[in-house]
Amino acid sequence: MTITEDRPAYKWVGTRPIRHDGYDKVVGKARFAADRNFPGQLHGAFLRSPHGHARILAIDTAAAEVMPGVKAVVTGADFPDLPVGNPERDTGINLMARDAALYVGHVVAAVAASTRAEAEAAAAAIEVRYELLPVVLSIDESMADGAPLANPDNRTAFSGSDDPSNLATVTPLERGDVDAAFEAADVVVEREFDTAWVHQGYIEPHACVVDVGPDGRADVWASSQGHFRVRSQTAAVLDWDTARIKVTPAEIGGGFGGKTTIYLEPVAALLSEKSGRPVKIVMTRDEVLRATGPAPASKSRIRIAATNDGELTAIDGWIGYAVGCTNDMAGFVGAMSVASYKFPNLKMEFVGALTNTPRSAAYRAPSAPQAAFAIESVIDEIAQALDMDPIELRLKNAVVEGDLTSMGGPHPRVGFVECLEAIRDSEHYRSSVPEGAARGIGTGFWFNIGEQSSATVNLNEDGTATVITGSPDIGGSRASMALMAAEELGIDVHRITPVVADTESVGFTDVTEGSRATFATGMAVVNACRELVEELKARAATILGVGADAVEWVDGAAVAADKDPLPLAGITAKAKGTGGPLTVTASLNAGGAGPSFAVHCCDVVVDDETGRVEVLRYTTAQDAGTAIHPSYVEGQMQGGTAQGIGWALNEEYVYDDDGTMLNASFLDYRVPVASDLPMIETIIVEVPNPAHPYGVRGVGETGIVPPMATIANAVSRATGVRLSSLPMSPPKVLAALDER
Amino acid sequence: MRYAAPATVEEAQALLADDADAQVFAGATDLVPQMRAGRPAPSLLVDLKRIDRLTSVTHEDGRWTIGAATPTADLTRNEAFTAAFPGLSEGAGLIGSDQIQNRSSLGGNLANASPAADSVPALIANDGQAVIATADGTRTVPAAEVATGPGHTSLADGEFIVEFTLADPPAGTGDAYLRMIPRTEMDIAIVGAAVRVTVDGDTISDATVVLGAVAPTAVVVPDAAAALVGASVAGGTLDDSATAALAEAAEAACDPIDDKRGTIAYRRRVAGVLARRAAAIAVERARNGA
Amino acid sequence: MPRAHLMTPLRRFADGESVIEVEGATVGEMIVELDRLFPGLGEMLTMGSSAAVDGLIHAEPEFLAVEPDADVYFVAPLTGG
Amino acid sequence: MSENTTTRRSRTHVSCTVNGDQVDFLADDGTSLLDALRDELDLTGAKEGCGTGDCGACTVLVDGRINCSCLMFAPEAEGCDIVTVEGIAEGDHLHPLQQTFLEGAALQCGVCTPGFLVSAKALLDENPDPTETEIRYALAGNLCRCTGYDKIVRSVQEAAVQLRGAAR
Repeated sequence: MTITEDRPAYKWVGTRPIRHDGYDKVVGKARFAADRNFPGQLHGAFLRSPHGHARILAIDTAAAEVMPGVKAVVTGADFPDLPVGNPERDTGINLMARDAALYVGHVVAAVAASTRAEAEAAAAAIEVRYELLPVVLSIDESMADGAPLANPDNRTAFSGSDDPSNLATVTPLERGDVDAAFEAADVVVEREFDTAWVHQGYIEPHACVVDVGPDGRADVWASSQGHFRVRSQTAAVLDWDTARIKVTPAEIGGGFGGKTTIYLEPVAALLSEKSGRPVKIVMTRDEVLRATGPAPASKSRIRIAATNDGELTAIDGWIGYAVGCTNDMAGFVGAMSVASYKFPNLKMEFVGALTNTPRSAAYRAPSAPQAAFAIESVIDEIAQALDMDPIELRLKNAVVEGDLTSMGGPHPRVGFVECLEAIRDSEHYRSSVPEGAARGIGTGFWFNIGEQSSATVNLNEDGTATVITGSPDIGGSRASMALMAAEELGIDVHRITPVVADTESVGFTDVTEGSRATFATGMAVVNACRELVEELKARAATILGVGADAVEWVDGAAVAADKDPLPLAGITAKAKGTGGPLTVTASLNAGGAGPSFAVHCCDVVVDDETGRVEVLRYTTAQDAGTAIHPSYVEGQMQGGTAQGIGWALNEEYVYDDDGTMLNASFLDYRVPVASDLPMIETIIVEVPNPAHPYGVRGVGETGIVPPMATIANAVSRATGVRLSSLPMSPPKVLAALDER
Repeated sequence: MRYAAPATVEEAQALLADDADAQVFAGATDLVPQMRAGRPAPSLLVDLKRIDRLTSVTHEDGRWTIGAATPTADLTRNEAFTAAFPGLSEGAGLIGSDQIQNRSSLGGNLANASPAADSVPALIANDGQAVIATADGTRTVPAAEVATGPGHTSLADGEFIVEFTLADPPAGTGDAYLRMIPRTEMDIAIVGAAVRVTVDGDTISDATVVLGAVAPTAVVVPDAAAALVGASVAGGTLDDSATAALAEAAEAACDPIDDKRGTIAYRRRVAGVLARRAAAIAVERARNGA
Repeated sequence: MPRAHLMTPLRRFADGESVIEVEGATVGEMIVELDRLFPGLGEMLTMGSSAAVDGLIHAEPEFLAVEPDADVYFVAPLTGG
Repeated sequence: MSENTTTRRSRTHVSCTVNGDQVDFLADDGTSLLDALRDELDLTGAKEGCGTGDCGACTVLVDGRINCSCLMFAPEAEGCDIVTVEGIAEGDHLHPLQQTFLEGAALQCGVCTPGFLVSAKALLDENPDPTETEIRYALAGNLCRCTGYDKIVRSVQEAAVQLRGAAR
């Protein structure tokens, strides 16, 4: 279902063509990161730290170097030591330990050999002497007085202090008079919450092949959300010139934020440089879970004040994120994610605290789900206390254009109210709650980002077009690019070939993250097409023998008075004689990414003898601005929701006291399977973003923000117990029921 | 690492006799993950699936013989087998995904000696007997005596399970297996409970209760069975005092551990719950079959 | 004069002020002026800020022109997954 | 560095049918069927998502039944009939499941898609009219992290309708 504000009639935008890269993917031809082999290629393997925190006293690689098949060994000593303050210093240390291993699974050395088995055997033969250091595993441990340092390198960002600290960021936000508001409140609810480490869980493990030639140039084939970032990070970590490195984007098998940074490429590059051979490294699932970016665990305390008629007058709270072994902006970014309600009085503090666990990475609306879980739970409890409909309460307080965001500055036009109304009016919400079940509501949003993108549009001799961008396609964005180009040029979407090109074949483009590809790269495509249309009109004027001003572009053809319309193919056929190839490149730094709000509704049943929660029905309404390809907008909404349901119910990292992850497999790290979920009904709300030519808002992030509170609110209404700890796994739910 | 696929039990015995480091396998659904987790690779992999006797299912003279390497999918699809042992068929059918079902087997599930093995409680509840190939012949022991602790069995080096035998259940018998997992599929049981009852008129005349994942091996719980024997099932349901006693006995029999999959307290509690629920299903089946 | 609005974490570098009127035809010129008033604030604004002007968030806003009566909100740089 | 690249690896000659073609290859005895398909035969449609049989991305048909090819040793394939995602279309004519997956947007990143298609084909071959619940349980051995399964399940339902129509 789609709820749309008034907008122009589009011919292509909003249709659902088969995606251009789809055929290769259903016949098994699409080449993902691990699917390519270079001639003469070696295989890389790692030695990883078995300790949560340990000084590396000595590494002896002698035995490994003479083992069968071994061609190269690298350790931290082979990497340049980047100065403190270089933003990629932590990236480099995270992918190869230097003075100390900072978490179990931290890479200490790497080997390239003829076969993977040989490389693994040799890596295991490397001897490392460690001095064990105290391990910091939780926010409480990290922030305790006199706590040992998880990473002595760390300084608190934006603090002005140069003292080592376990705090990555401390971000206060304040407005109004919170104390007075609580004093005057009719209702106050205060709760503490915690959430576990969770992983993005993309099905494709990280992989790359790197071939460094005798001229020192590196040819990189990698799976990433941003191959330009792979290039810049690899160059920074190795202190190489960027121009030495070419990165070709493989098809990417899921990222969700986890493939916005690198783990392998510089190691493979050094192994290749040393051995003179291409080196392929493919992570195992175990390695992915142990040593690539999970989302931070969190702990929070939230207190909200309200009047009897449901006005939320103040929020006061603290949210801490366990960010892992190096500085991370999770706490800082989390601070920005509290901006759904007007709250005239607000006093919040957000903290990122270091732990001896893997460096956390972005995961879909990074830091927002943890905050939304806490805040949306307390708001629901206020609705219960006031005996008010949870949607009515939210409608009363929802931000609209001009209301302040958490960081200051007014919201642009946003669609929160429209999403609340969409759920309120939905068949799901209006239906009676099934016998034995209960219903929950939750909301969330993400600001989204713009950033830099480039696009080249080539018109071919026969009137077809090639749209070349630098945005890896992680969820169908090629189809969106082609749809926008079809709309602009007026040709059939399947006469357009969208291509994601390597770093040497298209202009610089930032990472596919923050729901920016269809928004920002789409804008670059539109700009290029618009410039091409101007050129087409000029060429048509030449061909038709009319003045340049006399030509209009209508539905894929040049139209001039008293002339037959000249279709695009008629112009491209005469390109040579009218000035040469028709090609335009557009680049931009896009501003004005519009926030996307979502409202979720679910029905659950709780087995009160086992604590198992079953999700019976789920509906999501989300503001897409304009859905370029509605199927993939729905897909983003459904996928984010499913990940959120996993986060809510069963996903968690289980660590022992030394920081060893005990459940590093898809057997025991329990992402939802098909039989765990119902259909996920979608309502696309379209409140166009005024800053995009078609009104696009990014849609990828927001879907994961509301589910945890949505389910917790339903469970609370089903059982009378407020679940405040994620995941709401059966043992925890049963224990909570026992305390009832 | 070498691979061999003997065609007869005797060939397999000879291979194992020649190589103390050899490892038999059927589905390898546990072996491969264990090797990836660091278990040393054996020098010789002996694939038992090419031995006809190990993959055949027969029913003769009131006795079922089930090849130890028979894919569990073949058991769940076998209507006569499933009608005779619905609980065992259910347990066997819960081992992993459909993909795994085409590889997993009763023999592998038992010999892997995980306390959480889904087919084992109902196999024991139905008094399954394991026929074991020894160095020079075979011996037969109750299935309950094969696993001795997590990852440990009573099988000597070179021994492997050839087949299981099960007697046709007496008239008025029903069995059931339930397990608790956080998801709906693809998990290892946190608790499993198999119950078999025989009903005579309106009274339970015989019962067996076996719990999984709550002790180092699957455990037979005589006290729980005793709570059922003699109980009335008039009207189709067990009376409350019997179910309460059953649950209490099941909880008392637990000797669980805290681990990544569940806590001691949770396992104990849910063992009682599942025993009760499985008993109710078994009773219903017994009455329908009677 | 355009007004610079500082999000809370930046206020500690500006003696607690939240709104400061400073001259400047671009965001960069405003930052120079802010740093003159509050030494050290400029570095924080350059290192860790975006600017929201007229409801649009701009990354690296140094050369963005501002109207004489503009409200410029210095906010956190955002990211995503 | 050692120049000695010879190791005492035991390699077995395997002869089987893959996607209708008789093939022969040499494989290390401990190599998985998945690695043999990908590295020896360059059939990279089947993926390794976990290597432990928990994600289904490596699903192939072995003698008509779905298997995780990561759990199968390559020599086990001797004499078997293997079908991978590369073999389920008939020439240029996509299998109805492939077509409904495309039309129904049942794939986002596409890395789990080959496994889903093979599993769904096996399901519909055996059960032409599955319920939603049957579809969900039949596909529970295949993880998808992008779609939330909704569009996958709907696409299987649609393919089932088409296949039943074609069979009439």
